[in-house]
Amino acid sequence: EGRLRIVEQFGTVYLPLHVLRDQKLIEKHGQKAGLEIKVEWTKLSGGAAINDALISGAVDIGAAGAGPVLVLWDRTRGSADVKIIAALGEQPNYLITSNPNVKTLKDFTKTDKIAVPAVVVSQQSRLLQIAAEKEFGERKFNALDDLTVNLPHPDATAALLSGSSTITAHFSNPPYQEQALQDPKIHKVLSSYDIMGGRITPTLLYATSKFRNENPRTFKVFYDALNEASHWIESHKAEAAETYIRIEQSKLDPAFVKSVIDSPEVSFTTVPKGTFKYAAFLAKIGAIKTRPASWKDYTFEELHDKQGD
Amino acid sequence: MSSVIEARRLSIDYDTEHGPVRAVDNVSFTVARSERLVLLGPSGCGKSTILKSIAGFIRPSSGDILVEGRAVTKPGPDRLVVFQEFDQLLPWKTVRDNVAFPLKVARGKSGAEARALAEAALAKVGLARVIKDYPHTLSGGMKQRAAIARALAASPEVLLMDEPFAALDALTRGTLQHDLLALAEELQFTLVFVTHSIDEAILIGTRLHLLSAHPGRTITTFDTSGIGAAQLGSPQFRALSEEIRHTLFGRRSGAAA
Amino acid sequence: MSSVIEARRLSIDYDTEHGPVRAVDNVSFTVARSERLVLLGPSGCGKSTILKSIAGFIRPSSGDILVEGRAVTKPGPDRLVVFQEFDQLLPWKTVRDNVAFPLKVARGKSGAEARALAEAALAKVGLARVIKDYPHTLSGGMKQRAAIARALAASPEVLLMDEPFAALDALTRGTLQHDLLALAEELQFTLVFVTHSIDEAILIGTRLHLLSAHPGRTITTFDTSGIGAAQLGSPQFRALSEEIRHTLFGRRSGAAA
Amino acid sequence: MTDHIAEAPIAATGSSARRLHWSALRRSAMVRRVLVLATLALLWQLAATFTASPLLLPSFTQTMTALWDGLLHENLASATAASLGILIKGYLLALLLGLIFVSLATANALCREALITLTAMFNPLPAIALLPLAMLWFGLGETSLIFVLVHSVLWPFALATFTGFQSVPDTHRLVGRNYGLTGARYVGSILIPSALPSILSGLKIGWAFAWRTLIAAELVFGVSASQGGLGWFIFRNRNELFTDKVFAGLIMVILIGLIVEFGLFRAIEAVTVRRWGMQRG
Amino acid sequence: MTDHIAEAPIAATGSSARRLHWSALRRSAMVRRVLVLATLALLWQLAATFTASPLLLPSFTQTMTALWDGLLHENLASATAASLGILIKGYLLALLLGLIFVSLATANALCREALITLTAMFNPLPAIALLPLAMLWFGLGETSLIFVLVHSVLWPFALATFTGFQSVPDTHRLVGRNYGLTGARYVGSILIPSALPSILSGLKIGWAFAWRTLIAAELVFGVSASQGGLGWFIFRNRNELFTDKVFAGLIMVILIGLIVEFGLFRAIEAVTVRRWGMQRG
Ligand SMILES: Nc1ncnc2c1ncn2[C@@H]1O[C@H](COP(=O)(O)OP(=O)(O)OP(=O)(O)O)[C@@H](O)[C@H]1O
Ligand SMILES: Nc1ncnc2c1ncn2[C@@H]1O[C@H](COP(=O)(O)OP(=O)(O)OP(=O)(O)O)[C@@H](O)[C@H]1O
Ligand SMILES: [Mg+2]
Ligand SMILES: [Mg+2]
Repeated sequence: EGRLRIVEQFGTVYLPLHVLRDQKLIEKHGQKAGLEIKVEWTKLSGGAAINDALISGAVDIGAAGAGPVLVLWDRTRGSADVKIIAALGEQPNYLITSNPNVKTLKDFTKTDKIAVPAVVVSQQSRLLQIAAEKEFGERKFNALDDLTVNLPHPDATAALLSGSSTITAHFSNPPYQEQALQDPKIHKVLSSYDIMGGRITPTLLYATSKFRNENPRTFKVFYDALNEASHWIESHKAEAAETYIRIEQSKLDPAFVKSVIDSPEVSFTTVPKGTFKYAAFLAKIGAIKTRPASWKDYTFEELHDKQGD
Repeated sequence: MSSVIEARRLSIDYDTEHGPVRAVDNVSFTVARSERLVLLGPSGCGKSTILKSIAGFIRPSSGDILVEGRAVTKPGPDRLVVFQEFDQLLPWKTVRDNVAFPLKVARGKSGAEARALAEAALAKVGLARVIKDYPHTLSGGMKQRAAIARALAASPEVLLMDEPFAALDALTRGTLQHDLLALAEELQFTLVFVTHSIDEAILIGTRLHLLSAHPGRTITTFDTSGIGAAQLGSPQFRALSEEIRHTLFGRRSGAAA
Repeated sequence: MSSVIEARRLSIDYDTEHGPVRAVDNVSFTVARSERLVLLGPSGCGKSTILKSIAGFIRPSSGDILVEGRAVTKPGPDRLVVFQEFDQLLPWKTVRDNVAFPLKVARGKSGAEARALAEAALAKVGLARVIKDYPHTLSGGMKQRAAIARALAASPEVLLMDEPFAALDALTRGTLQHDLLALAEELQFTLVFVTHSIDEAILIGTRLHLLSAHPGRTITTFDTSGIGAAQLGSPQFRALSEEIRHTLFGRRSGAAA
Repeated sequence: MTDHIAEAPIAATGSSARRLHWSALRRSAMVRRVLVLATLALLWQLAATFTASPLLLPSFTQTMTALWDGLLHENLASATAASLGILIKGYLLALLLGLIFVSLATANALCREALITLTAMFNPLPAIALLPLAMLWFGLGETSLIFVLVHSVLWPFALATFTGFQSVPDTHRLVGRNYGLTGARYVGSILIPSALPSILSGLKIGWAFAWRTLIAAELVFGVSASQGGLGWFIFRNRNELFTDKVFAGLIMVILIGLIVEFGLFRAIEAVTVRRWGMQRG
Repeated sequence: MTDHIAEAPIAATGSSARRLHWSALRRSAMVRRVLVLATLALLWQLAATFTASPLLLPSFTQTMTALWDGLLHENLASATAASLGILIKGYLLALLLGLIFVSLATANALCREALITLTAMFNPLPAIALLPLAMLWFGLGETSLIFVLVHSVLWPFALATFTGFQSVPDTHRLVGRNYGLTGARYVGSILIPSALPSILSGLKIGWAFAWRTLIAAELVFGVSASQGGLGWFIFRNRNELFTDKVFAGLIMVILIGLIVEFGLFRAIEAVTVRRWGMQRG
């Protein structure tokens, strides 16, 4: 109790964490609860590194995509019992392309290359697999896998925009997809919302049960502070954009950041959405061994009275 | 004019931390075809330096060196050198391959021919037993003999030898001196020979060039073309030896060498 | 019994690619305190090998070596060696520091004292001019002299010298021979000395140990304790020299050395 | 007592041990190697048992099981083969370029300055810096991987080789020049053999860094789902938290490293630098 | 005509050029270096102009502007300082461990086998393999970074140094042993100076790989709060697609590399191996 080590990655989706930090919300809620909480913020890159950090006990709370989180939940069942604390917010991921002939997934040919952060295992790859299964039929979920290549978002965006490389498509992430779409040569093929049939929360906060059991008050304080942050952002989009720029020491145009988080498709909520479909798909293809009975299997109790899925 | 080597007012400086150091000062000599010039002088007087500059390794600071009438601009296999150092054999070649090497790269011999010549040359210097060994297993004198065999086998027009027999016992030395003279007779090569042994100088040389101590300056020259192995130990030989000793050191030396 | 060094039925093999090669075969000798033993023999007969095994660098295949009554198990500064190789000076030390080095590490002298002793020793071998230079700027003979100065300055109880004067001119050689004998007289150290010069052997040694060609076996020994620099060139000296020559080579040698 | 003298001095003066001795030594070198490996395995097993966190540190036995499994039932063997193929291509290309570069540097002062400057500049650059350029010039796939491999091998290899060339003893140089050798013949018959110890050390370092780079670079370049090398095998299993398989992949790297060290590099050393007395054990 | 003889042979026999000549050469070495750098900058500028894709390849001038900007208005300087601090700690620690390791290996056959085996095993392992262990043992932050740095420097440095030690000429060994030197004194006064060319090459390679590793590792081990090193600077700007700043960060690495090469390593070489005639230019 009294110490909280949080690790995040890069991107506008982490805005609630930025607000927590900027407004010292955890410390405030801690004081209310009579707890002196020392918060340590850390940045890492990649779900795998965050998983390592969490298991080794180097951090308490991590944030990563639904894919890594569900895999970690699956692998730590009965030992560390990692579960989801909350979502960070609803955000769409777009599949964008510079190939004018591509209107649907069927239009991709052998000469196209789709950039994803990590072939097969990343959130984006899984979304593409789900889409492929819909498009090409049951068991054909890996139809497009051969077209995908590993490339971190910034490099993929640069490649796509430069037009001089073999990359013709990118399953992207905010704010890169918005940046790319400003170029008239780039257009959107699909959104993750289309694929999952509704809004989803791509990024989730998670922790070990051990941490929650040993630090119940700190955990509660964090959860409350996070909810406050999410609510605050919903009503203060412009200030939130400034917070992002301040905390990230970003050089991006504030108007652009605001346009990204102000999009009607984006909302900041702590309730996980669309995760169960995702988990079911992972279980079906064998990426996780345990098929969860409900989304509550892999989330902490705090969420269980919410309308998640 | 048939002089093969001509050094004209040769001065050589080494550049050191403390500035240039003159090693050879205003030395001139000519060596005619099939003559045998011996450079004789105290340790550190610049004998090796002169040899290396004839070989094309060191550029004179002033004066110049002509070989066959042309200024020396680079080293080459027309002037083979037997160096003073023990490590002049290439450690990655067997003794035989060391001797065969210049035959192949500088004389255009085939591999088999080069090896055969190498074996013959090594047998002459008493190294038939170790032709397949690597140089690091040889004794000091054996290394030196292999280097001599290497130079002789390649029969250069000009041979530059830097104290080649210094590490050898009297018997081996005598044999090799004899062989060298016989070969010089036969092949008529031009020889520049460095030694610190006065008797050896008289025996080998047709002319002796005496150098003073550091920096090396010409003291005088002796014509010894008439004196050879036949005169060894004769009163004439001993008198000349004493005269040279006196010229070099200014007194009778008490050395046993 | 006051023998400082005792070699008993010493045999030494080198392990080579073609199997073991015997370099020294069943050689025995003893050297009493302040005696000067000279190992004399043809090139490659195992002189350096014997010296290295006394120094503790090579373990005999059979037989053993006692120094001061104890079997030699490792090298040590009680038995300083002047090696045959030119590169025995450490290239990263100036000539002076090379000579001062054993004084500091093996004789416990302070830096200043070691340097002063080094300078004195270097002056004696005629290298005062180059004390601050690095070895790579020295001529072959100068390197050898520096190595001699290094060993002498450290005044060991046992001194092992491997052809130390081979690269030197007659004058320098004579001076150093003289200095070595004077020092031996003064400090009473025990000397094992390798040379291929018969005259030098007689002059330096109190006893000569003659070795046959490869593999080295004892031929005979000569007591020369009565013969010194005073006898140099005397008929007695020359007769002994001839006798040794005859013993070694079986005929009169025609070498000029 | 005699052991001491057998140890240090014989190592110092060379191959002066007796025949029997030598073969005993060889045997005991084998014994020592096995001892070292067994100790490591034991330490690992203990550490893993003690840590009790198989997701971070699987035990030696778990890893071996995963290795066996990976070879039999998964694509570990073919992934290793794929990586090895690319690795060797990039490695050899880098060696060739390195040798050419260093040879030019030996012959020409401007090239020498260029080599020193380029090495100082590019050697510290991480592969990430090359990513945009590689994509621009070679697209994605094998060529880009090879480009990155060349970058990681070329500079350290050139540096080690150049150091070796510069340390060639004067006498060797003079002998070569004396026989009129210049250019490639001089480099090939004098500088390379004389500098072989340094070159071998450059080869070893280059080999190791080729692996390091390849494993990391496979994650970024040219992997498409169906194919993929050892790096991809490791990355994928890491993302799926099959840590035992990750370690199995790493063990493959280690095994290949050991095979190459003892099967290739040591063998080369035995018939060259050790045989020539240029290097001691 | 006389120039040729001045070039090759004088390089071969040592410092035999005349005084004036030498200072002219020095000057021209400077000239050559500037020439090389200018050519590179020009090539870069041309390539960038030709590619016209500043997101992938910003031009030299753009990068220089970004560098200037980064130094004046952003935290480039402090980020560089932070990285440099960690780098030096890890580097020095690795050198110390490497020297101890190699010294033990020289003294003892089991240690020798252990060194060879460990180097062959661990040198090819990418940093990724160490992440879980580093986190387990050291958590996040500087210690873990240093751990990874040590891994990247230790093995290549040990390898180069060990090669150097093994190549020490017999005569030097014998001289040292003759004076009764053993253990650390033997290593310090004989092996290290005699092997200095190889050690320096190991130092250079280690230095370069320390940078490569640090830049990459900073991304993984991340930063706490707002500080962060050069790797993080690069990563952040890459994430925001400011490729010119990414290149500015890389130019910092290159500049430091050049400064260390010419200000430190060359200077050391000049007063050691070159002065001692153990290495030629
Ligand atoms: N590389 C060098 N740098 C500076 N000075 C040198 C160099 N080589 C030789 N010298 C100096 O030049 C002088 C002549 O050296 P050289 O080797 O020609 O002598 P030498 O007559 O062959 O002597 P020795 O009979 O001892 O071999 C010596 O004083 C030596 O110190
Ligand atoms: N390292 C080695 N490996 C194998 N054989 C060796 C080795 N060193 C010397 N030998 C052999 O041992 C024999 C004796 O060598 P050593 O060096 O003792 O001779 P030496 O009497 O000193 O000769 P020199 O007067 O020529 O110096 C030689 O036949 C030589 O080939
Ligand atoms: Mg000389
Ligand atoms: Mg000898």
